[in-house]
Amino acid sequence: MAAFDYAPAIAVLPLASFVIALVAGRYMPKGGAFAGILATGGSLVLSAWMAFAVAGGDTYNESLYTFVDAGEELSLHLGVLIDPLSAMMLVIVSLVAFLVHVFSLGYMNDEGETGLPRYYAGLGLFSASMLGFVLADNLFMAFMFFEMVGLCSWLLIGFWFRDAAPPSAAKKAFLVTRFGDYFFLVGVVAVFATFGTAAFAGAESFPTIAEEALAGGSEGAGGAAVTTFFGLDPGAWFAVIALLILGGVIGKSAQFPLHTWLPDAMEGPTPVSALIHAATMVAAGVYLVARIYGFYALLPTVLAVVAFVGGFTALFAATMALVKNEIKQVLAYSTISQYGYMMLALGAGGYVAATFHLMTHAFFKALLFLGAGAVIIAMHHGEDMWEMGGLRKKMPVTYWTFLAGSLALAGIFPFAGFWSKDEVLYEALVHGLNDPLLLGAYAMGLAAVFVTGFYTFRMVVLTFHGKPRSDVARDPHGVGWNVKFPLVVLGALAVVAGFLNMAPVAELTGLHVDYLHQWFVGPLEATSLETYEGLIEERAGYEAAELSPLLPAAVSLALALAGAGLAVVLYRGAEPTEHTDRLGSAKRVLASNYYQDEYQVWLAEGLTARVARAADTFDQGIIDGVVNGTGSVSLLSGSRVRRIQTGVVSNYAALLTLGLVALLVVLGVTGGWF
Amino acid sequence: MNRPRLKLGSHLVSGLAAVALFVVLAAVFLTAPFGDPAGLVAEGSVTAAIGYALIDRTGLAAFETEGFLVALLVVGVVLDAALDGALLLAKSESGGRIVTALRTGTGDDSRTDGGDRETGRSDGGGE
Amino acid sequence: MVPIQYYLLLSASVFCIGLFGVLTRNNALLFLMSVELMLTGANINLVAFSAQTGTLTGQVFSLFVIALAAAEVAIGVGIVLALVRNFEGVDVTRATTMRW
Amino acid sequence: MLIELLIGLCLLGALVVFTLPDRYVPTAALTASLFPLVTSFVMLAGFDASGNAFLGGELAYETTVRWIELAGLTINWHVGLDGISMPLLVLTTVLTTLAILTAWTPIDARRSQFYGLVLFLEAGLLGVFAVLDFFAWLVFWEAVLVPMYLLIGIWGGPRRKYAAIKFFVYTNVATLVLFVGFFALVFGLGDSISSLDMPAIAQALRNDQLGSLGGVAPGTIKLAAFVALFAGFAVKVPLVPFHTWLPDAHVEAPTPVSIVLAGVLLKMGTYAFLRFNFTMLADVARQYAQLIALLAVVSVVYGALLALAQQDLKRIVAYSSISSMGYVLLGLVAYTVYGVGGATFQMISHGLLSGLLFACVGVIYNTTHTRMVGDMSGLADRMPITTGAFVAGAFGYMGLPFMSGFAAEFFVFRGAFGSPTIGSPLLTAVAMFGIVIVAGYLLYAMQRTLFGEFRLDTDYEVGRARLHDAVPLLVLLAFTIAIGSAPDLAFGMIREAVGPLVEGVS
Repeated sequence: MAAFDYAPAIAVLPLASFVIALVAGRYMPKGGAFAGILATGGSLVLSAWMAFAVAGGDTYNESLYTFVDAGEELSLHLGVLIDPLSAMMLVIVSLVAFLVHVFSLGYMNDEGETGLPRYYAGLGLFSASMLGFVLADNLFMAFMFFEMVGLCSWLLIGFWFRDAAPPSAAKKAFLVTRFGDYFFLVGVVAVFATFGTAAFAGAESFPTIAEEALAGGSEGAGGAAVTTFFGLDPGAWFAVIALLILGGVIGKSAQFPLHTWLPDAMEGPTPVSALIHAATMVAAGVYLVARIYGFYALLPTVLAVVAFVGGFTALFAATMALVKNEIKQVLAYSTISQYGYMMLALGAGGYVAATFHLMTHAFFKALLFLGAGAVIIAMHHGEDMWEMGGLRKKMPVTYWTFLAGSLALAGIFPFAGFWSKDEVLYEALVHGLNDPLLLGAYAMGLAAVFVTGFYTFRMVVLTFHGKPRSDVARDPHGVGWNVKFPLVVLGALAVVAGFLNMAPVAELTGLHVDYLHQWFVGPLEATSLETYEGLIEERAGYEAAELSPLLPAAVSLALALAGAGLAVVLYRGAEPTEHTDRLGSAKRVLASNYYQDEYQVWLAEGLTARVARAADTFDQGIIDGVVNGTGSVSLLSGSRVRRIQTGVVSNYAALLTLGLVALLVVLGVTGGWF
Repeated sequence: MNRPRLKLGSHLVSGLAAVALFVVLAAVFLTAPFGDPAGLVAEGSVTAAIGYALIDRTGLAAFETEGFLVALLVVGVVLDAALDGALLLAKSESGGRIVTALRTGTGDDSRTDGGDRETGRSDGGGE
Repeated sequence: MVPIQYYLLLSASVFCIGLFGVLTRNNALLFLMSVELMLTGANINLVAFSAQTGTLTGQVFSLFVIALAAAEVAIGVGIVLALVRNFEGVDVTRATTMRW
Repeated sequence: MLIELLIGLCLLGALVVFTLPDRYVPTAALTASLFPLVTSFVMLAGFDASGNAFLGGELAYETTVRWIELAGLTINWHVGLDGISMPLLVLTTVLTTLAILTAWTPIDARRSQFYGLVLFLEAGLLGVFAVLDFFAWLVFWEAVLVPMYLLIGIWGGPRRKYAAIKFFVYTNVATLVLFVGFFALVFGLGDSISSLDMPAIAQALRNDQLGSLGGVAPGTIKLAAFVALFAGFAVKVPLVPFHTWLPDAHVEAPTPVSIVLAGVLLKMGTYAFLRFNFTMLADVARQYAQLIALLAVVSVVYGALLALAQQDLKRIVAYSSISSMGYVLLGLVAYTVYGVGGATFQMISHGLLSGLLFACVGVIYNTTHTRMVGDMSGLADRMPITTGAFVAGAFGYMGLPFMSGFAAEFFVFRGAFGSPTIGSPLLTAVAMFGIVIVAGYLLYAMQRTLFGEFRLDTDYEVGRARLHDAVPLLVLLAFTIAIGSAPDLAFGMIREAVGPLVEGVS
């Protein structure tokens, strides 16, 4: 158990680096970078230790800090839950954070950026918050760190605050995710009101109570004590709660319709994009659903919504990536699309598939972003792919690692993405054969495979192949070891991470090579894969069709190859030409991102701001008008009444007399004198 | 012939207030029960008793009374002050500062309440 | 003995006659006279109640009133002189500077 | 005797400062305000009360002295603290000291009067929170108005007279209304009370000893008194639609006055709500809980929308205060530990956060001489500390975890969501949408003023904040983070005092 005593340190170390960078960063070499590297490195070591401990069959679920001590029912705690899921996520997050810190030495320090202490403080705070989020043992704590990563995202997107675009993008990112978080917050509060607890795991956790309540309800006997609202029965009310929490997930994981912030977030420094907007923070939404999968698995309707949103987003975002010219924009839409796959997997009951894809995606997308970062350094901070070309020979390390990442992203055998994406689609298909909604989601996911292959290789070919199309591309800026090292590490992972879970191979050969499956059949019963599979079948009524994994895998691989091949055919050669015009009016729609931004901006500026101005007019005119009107009436009547004061003594005397008479009469009448 | 003449007119209207007061007072007096008057029945001089009362020697007074020494002194001071004040007011315009202070419409610095200079004399309002 | 109501009616009528004068006249000197009448009415009242209660307080008070009336006349005449000086006459309705 | 000492120290400080020449006054005033500050922390350390002051709880630092004897009704000097008033007392002393510090730069005329009035104001505010007898309470309640009126009216902006008179008349009329309401209760209680002691009155009212008055049934008197008290305090809070004095007062008031106004003065209203409407007349409050919650929600959303439409930084913060005060009311009417406790916690939290934001706006104004969002941009480069504090304060205001705003709002939401009195969680859910709007206007304001290329239309030299300008910002920030990370520092005692109030509510 000793390992777990150090669990809080995983989050506290980067927090310390935040404080150091903030307070003393400007007096330190490299703007405090080394503190961050050491801290995240330490987190990585500790995370690995946790993972080993979990592999050894231990789990940890303790509340460590009483946030509010208000008796059994009402207290709020911060605690640590370490089980296979969080152990895996800890390793991913601390590894990517560590590599991004190293990469930043090349991207930020070597490029002579100012404000580095602020940058490293932001990175440290982000790492601490994200790791805190992963460690969280209850929904309340998860929400707190969910918000904290939102702040860090805002800080880091707006890092270059002197320009106009980054602050605006940061604001948009925060606001759009805040909109999702609003629903999440309502959900958290509703969970407390309904279950009295927000713990993730254990006998007193809310998924367990929910399960008991539903079991009791279906048998007609009294279930566990839950409070429902609006007169809904527990099942319906739980669905409402789950959808509310899903609001936060959709916001953070950039799912349709709250995906619009992510492409804009590319205004931030590229290492930040790699860490926050590809590998970790955006994963927070998906991780949250996986974290409380015991709750979602009870609710088939919600699962279907999750799956459909995921499948739709996967295709929807991929099509937008087709026409982008900036390398980071392509990657941004690709990220949205890939998280769509994870949502699809979760909705389809593929818990392992989703977490598997989460892991491989974290590696290969961080790789791609860092590779793009290297390219951007080489291009003197140019991002337009049409200005590049021919970089293959100038930067071989970047090229080969980037290619590995691209193959993984496109889902080409045997790279990491192939295994995970294939499993996602397989899960969607086998469960979807009995459910038309899921099948639709699967179809969209499958179509997105082709699109993914196309845009990925369009990007690769345009960037690295052909002839240099600009002066900078002919003479690119060199990159140092601190750039190459993270690329190589991640490149290796992009190649091999898929072997962790070769489910189709396991199925065909009977070999136990689906290590991740075994990993998740974990020691903690409440969050174990077996529990989830049981729930999915019993509660959600998902039935898996009997189907060989080979054919679907072949189909998706063929589609990916076709997409990639088409891209290579269209864009190869020394002087590739733009083919987007062939899309006709569809191009305009795609380039305008389906006008999603327009309507959201209209909602914010056209509608809300206009309502606010109308309210202001109303407030100043009517409400304050009444107040000022009261004042004016008083003044006016005062100026009239004072005319009694004529200055003539006789009039005063007459008034005095009349007053005395009136007083006497009143007193006499009421006092009964007469 | 120069003899008093009853001047009738609208200026008498405000006098109705006095009449009304009299009516009310009369109505009150006539309806109120007072009981029998006690009267000053004791033996002795009323005037002497008043004198004693004024100087607080109530023990010597033939009638029941209270002491008024303080009141007497206060009234004395007030009277003195009143006479001085009257003299001051009545003094000729040459030196009296108070008179100047009361004057309006002629001095430049005398107005403090912001009243209109022209209406100081002509706009009586009562006539 | 004479019932007190008679005295009271007398005092009220003297008071109201004085008041009538104050209300209907413009001449400051007539004001002063009228005020004297009102004070007299009050004195009658005081003396009447002295007899009614059998104590001397009322009579002492009427003495004070008479004394104060003298002071009042002195000041009143002073004011009348000021009026004459500033408003060229004894018409009280002319002095309207103490208004709004 | 510590409470008397506390108030006495403020008054003594005010007297001393009044008589000093202007040159020494800023330092002297700061020193004078440190005495009550230290005293209040000593009191906090030795705080040992339990239960609710109005519901027969054990009080800390209690004194009762017979003061004025009237026929059948005694007026006592009765002071004491419970878990609700103690944190507010500390908030007052802290904010006053910091406000004095923020006054160093902008206030350069009639200094001795200014600082003296601020200290006098502090005495009044402390009295409001500590006194338990209605007569003395009302004296303090009104005594707060006078210095505030003068502070706005003399040292304020261009329309200071308008703002000061509006503030004074509006709140004074409100006092009249609440006075009538309260005395209806006092006379209705008749012989069942022997003094104007508020806890005794609360007990009598809760024991149903209210008689009829002039042929009006007790229930009607109670309702009428509730409405009168509610309206009276609603002006102070302020609650929509009685809020229009607040933006004017804030815009015209100098920074330190704004800090005290938003930080403490508004809490007088909510504190009185809690003590009178929601403790003394709890049954009426519970009966009309939904209506009151609706009012709270309207305040939250409407205030936030108005803030969205403003261009003046101070107006933005002023309207957002209206919005935040709506949360307080929502929590109060929920009648749960988290609801009422969260409301009290929100009073503290909002005091710190609005103080912080006003102080930041003040520093910006002192340097740039403008507060309009459109007049400047890119201040972050020139004023890093102020920008940092502004950003932190704004995020605290938006409810960033580990800062007090989050804890307060979460408590209120959690308390109100499943509240037995409000009934439906829909109102709470609507009120929670405030957290999105607040993010909208604060982020917008920050983006426009702090970030982008440096530009200033008023042509002043912009440099780093001076030490005495920066210290209040950092101290407030530290307090915010401290009670946001360990809410039990304040929430522990608040819960203790709130417990008896919400017991048995269903």
